[in-house]
Amino acid sequence: MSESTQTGINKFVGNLIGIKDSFLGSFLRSRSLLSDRSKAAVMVNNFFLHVQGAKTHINTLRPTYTFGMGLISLYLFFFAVISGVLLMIYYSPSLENAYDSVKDITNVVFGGNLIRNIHKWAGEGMIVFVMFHMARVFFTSSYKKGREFNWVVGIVLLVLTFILNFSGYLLPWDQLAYWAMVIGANIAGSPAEITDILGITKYFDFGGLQKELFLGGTVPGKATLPRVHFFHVMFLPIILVIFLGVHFWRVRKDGGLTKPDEFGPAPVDEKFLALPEKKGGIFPTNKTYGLMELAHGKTPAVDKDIENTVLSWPNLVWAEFAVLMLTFAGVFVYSMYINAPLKELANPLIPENPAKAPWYFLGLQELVSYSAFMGGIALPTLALIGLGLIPYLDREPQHVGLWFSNKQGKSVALQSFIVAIAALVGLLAFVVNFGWLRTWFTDIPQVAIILVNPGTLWVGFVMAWSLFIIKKTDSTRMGAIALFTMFLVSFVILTYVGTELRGPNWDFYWSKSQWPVH
Amino acid sequence: MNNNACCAHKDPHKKEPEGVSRRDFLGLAGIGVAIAASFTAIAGIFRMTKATVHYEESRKFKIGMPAEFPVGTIKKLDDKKVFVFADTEGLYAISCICTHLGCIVSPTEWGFQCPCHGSKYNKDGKVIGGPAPRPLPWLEVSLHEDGNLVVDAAKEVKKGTKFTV
Amino acid sequence: MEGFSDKGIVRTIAGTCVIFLLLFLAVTFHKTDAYGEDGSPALGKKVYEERCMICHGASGDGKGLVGVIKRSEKSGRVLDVRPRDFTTGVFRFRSTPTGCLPADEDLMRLVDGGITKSFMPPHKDELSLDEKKAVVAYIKIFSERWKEEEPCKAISAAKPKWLGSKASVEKGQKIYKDMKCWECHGDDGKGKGPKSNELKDDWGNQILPFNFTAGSLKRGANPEDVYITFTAGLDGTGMPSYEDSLNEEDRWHLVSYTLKLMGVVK
Amino acid sequence: MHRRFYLKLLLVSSIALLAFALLAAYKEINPEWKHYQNNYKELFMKNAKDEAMKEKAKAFKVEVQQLYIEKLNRADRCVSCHIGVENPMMAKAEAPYKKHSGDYLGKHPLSRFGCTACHQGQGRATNKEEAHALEHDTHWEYPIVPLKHIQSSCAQCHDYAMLEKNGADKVVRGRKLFLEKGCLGCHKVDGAGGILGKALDGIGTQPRAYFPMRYIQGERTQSAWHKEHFLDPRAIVPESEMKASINDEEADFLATYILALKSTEMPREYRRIRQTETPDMSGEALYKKYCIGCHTTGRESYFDEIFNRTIPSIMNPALLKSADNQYLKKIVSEGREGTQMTSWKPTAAGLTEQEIDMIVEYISKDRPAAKPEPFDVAKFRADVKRGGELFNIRCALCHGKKGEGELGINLKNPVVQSADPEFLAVTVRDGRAGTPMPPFGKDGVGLKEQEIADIVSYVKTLSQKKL
Repeated sequence: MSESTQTGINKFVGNLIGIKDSFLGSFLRSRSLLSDRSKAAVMVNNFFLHVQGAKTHINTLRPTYTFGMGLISLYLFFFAVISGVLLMIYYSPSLENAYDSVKDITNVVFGGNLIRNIHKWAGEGMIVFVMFHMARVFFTSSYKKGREFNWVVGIVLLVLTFILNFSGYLLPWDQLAYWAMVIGANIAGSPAEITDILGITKYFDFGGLQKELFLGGTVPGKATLPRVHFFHVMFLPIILVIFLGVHFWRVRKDGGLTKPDEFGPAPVDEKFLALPEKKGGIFPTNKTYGLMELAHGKTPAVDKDIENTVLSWPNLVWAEFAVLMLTFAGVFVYSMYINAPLKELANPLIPENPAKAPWYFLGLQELVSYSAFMGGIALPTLALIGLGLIPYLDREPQHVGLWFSNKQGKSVALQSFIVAIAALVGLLAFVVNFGWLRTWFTDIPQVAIILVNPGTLWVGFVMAWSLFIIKKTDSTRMGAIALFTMFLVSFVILTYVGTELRGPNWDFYWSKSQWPVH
Repeated sequence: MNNNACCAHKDPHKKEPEGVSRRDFLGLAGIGVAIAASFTAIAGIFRMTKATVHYEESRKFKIGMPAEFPVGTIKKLDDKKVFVFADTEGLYAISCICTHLGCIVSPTEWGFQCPCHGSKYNKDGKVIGGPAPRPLPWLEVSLHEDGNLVVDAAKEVKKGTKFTV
Repeated sequence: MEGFSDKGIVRTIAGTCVIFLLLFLAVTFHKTDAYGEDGSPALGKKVYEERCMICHGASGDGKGLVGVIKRSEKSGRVLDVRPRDFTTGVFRFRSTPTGCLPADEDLMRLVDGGITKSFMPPHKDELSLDEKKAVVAYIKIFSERWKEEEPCKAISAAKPKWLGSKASVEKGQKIYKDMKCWECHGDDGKGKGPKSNELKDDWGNQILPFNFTAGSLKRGANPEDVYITFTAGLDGTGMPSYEDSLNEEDRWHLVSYTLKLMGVVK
Repeated sequence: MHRRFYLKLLLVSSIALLAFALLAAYKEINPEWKHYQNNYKELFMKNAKDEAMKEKAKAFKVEVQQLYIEKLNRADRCVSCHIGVENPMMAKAEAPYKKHSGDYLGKHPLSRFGCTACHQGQGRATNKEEAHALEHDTHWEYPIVPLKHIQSSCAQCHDYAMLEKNGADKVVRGRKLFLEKGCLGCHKVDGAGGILGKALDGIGTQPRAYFPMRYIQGERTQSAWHKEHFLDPRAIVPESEMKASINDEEADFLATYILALKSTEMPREYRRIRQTETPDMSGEALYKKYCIGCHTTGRESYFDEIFNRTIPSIMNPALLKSADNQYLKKIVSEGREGTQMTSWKPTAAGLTEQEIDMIVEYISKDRPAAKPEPFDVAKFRADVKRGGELFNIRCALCHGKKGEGELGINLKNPVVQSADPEFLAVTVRDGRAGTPMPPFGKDGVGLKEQEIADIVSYVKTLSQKKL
């Protein structure tokens, strides 16, 4: 019975019965997921899935290539945002209630303590995995031709992650928060040291401006908490999401993850791919159409998957879903057993001793303990610029997609690793035992200490070393590897020194048990 | 500019001055003003974030009558973050906010020690160790008309200036 | 915390050994140059009357015009301090064995340095050497013993190397317990032992045992002085001499433990 | 069947997540206080005698209990564990189910006061360790007040007269001790008191981090700190000059009173300060308040090891014989600069003129009738140089070469420098009976009057000598 002759009622009932299929069809926009074409369609037409291509290279699905670092960082960001939003229900950013509201979250709100822990550890986890992700991208030289700017976007994301974490632990308004604000604001204000030396502070007090913008006054107080809350909850996340978008879009435009030039699927790959459902039939694949795919190679490939790729559905989707659940389980279990710290209520009269930032800023705190401006602003900015320029200074196209490029890469990395440990530990031991310029010549002008301090010496040494490697190996890639390895080593060593070996008054102690009780 | 602008073709032969045509001028002016407007807006936004009023107690405060500070007193006014000393030459106040990154220094037998990054000062506030860029500022001590001693934490004086009652 | 590099440690040890040697030599030589016996009695009388009589009294019996001075210790105990009574010839800070008269050097040292917590002022730069000799000679007239008895030989004290070592301190602690020092000086050395309240000196006045944690010893804090106190005892007070009941090595162990109580040794 | 790695990874992670999620859920629905409340419910049902009570016991709902007190801005959840605090049937139960002792809850209903207003501790916490906050790592500034010091919270609303009548003996005893041990001699409270020690306004609400805990043996809380500090001040604060001979029991009472000196006031309508009793303005009470700490009975002078100086006997008849009240008042008002004797005038230690007069009057109550033999110093032509030599021989021994004083009193301070020369001369001549100062005149050392006049003139020049 054609449509027109049916009575109104029949039409209505018919639609009612068929609502399941019609709705599903409209929602999934694809019919049965058997043929390649429908599997590709599912990827392309779905709003969430279309962030990945219809087909994925086999190398991408090898866990040992990327270890899923970028993905885990993304998922951690998701969990941080979700738990963050939930916390916003109970947290109130006014001076009087901030601390009490956090206490209420941890004590009374159902699952409150767990959500707060998840928010904290997801945030800090992001730092860990973003650093690993950067290291992976670097060591597989995935910043070469075409992907340079994406590396720079990555650096911006790294900085945003750090600042988001920093603004995060200021919100509970406990002792750690208050003194971190005081120190953070004064680091922001430390350019005043330079403008003082140049004598132009009266006209152009850049440090003072930054400090004022952050604190809303000269001392952390009523105006500071709402500002930090605005930065942490609205301003920074939005910027981070924008840059994330750019980051993913560029990864896709640059053709997905990098892959080694000569790539052959190894038997081990079988484990990471979905088995073809189609058991028999002429074509080994489910190809039912003559879709001409864009092939990069010179010879036309017939009946062979183009460029060692497989359909994203279900391979990549399974992989990503598995990593999602792995990350969620990881954060969840960690948060169940380890509580986010919450110190005493902020007390502007009694600083903590030692006043230690969370672990990821202790490397910086060690540098800051030599000179506020140099350790706090100049050296970190220099490091970030140095990192950002790597893709523009090392443009050798070979060995993309191979860890450490080649055997020489591995040896340079190892060499730099050992030299970095020896030199930095030596430098720190010297500073701890014999002090620095100020202890030898008390009347030395401050500008000398700003310019010549363990921080600047170390950065100078790292740069000299990588230039030396470039001269020796005649390859900018090797120089980059040396530089990056030393950056990672110094981050780790300075963080360890700051965490384990520094005690009250930032003095040197071999172990926490030696700290004098005060 | 030729006057019948609406439909006349530009006469190629007549040498007109190499100026900006009306349409270009309008376009340029439009863009220029748009940029100016957006910059003003942005400047306004930034100016808005600069707090005009600070919720902080005034940094000039009374610390009590001179007699409360006989010779030999060493007093730390906790909530004002100032040390007040009285010796035979007179009264003087040293700020206890570390010039490095703003922590509160604590007194020791050889001077002052900052708990945050290890800056060390001698008894006069001169830096003798650690990253502090400037000595602890000496603050101006004066006498209020009602006889109370007043310390102005915003006004730094030369080291060694002592206020005699 | 300023640690020393290896080179630094070697240099400092060598330096201290040299200084110690010189000190040791100076002390030994210093002792032999004996004081002259004479010093005119008239000068002695004049100095005694001007400076000493006011406390030690005209007849040297310690009952001068000043009389008793009350001293309130840090621990809250109030102590009557009385000037020394010369008539009995009994002195505490001697370098001669117990029961003997002090050697002239002892008296000279007391006049020079004074006794810190007993209000005996130092006269190092107030009196010339002659005046000091004169007054030391003059106070001998108050007691017949100076005429009858021969002065004894001073005790020599050579500091052993292992003084203050962990083992020595532990041995000293055992001796401190066995010899019942804690009865007067208390377990923690604060001078509040069970018998510390009913102690009397030879003149029947209450006297309190020394509080090691209060720091300055009257005779002087270097180990040799402590050793001499154990060996010679403080005549006139409850502090006996351990010359015969403890051999020399044990006494030095006791010195180590005392230094630990005083916080001189870790 | 599927050897696929990712599916297995997905399976394992999801199972782990599910398991821990259930575990978390279980932990979330079985908090510590629920265990206490269940026990309480059983106890309640056991103790319930009549039918109505049984009904009520059965209907008891187990949930977080919170007392939110708007005016005090406190949200106390102590009753989540101390559930039977208002239930008379729980009188004999052991903690935490025990009914509140006495009928305090009658007069101080929970709904209006909550618990932390008096007991302190962390009201918002829902487990014992954080609520009592005795440990340092609970990061809470106001640990629970031990019961022996609980009366320190009563003084926030009640005046001491009322407290005395209603059995708050500990804090009342503490206050009496505080006023009789001369604590105000060195500590300023409400603007009146000495300046040698820290001002004690608001000491009761100082956070835990304010107190140096380096040498504390016992618990690291404010009350334990005060107790140990009273027993041996120098053991806790090495450079302290605190002179306190306080036994164990007194230390408890004093600690209770010290904790009662709070800086935060309860709101107006809570306070029951009906009539503040007129402070005892008698000379003796004032003497006990301010002077007894150092001068003790005022009868004997002794050399104090802590101040490293002799503390004069201010009620010694020998002193009163030659020093008139006007001179004594000057000493009390101006104090002796360079020594621990603080200046007590209104603009310094904050005593009123009238109080100073009362003290001087009390001090001089045993003034003997006989006047000392006059000594007309003016008629002698003083030879300061000769006076100096005599001073160095006779006086420097005790008063120090520059008169800064140690066994002898400090002669450099303005009060002595501006004292009446005859008073000084008489003192040198007759000495000060009952103190180590001997008579230097004819019935003592035997100096001639001319020599005494020279000494006095030299003493007057001592203030120019730099310390």
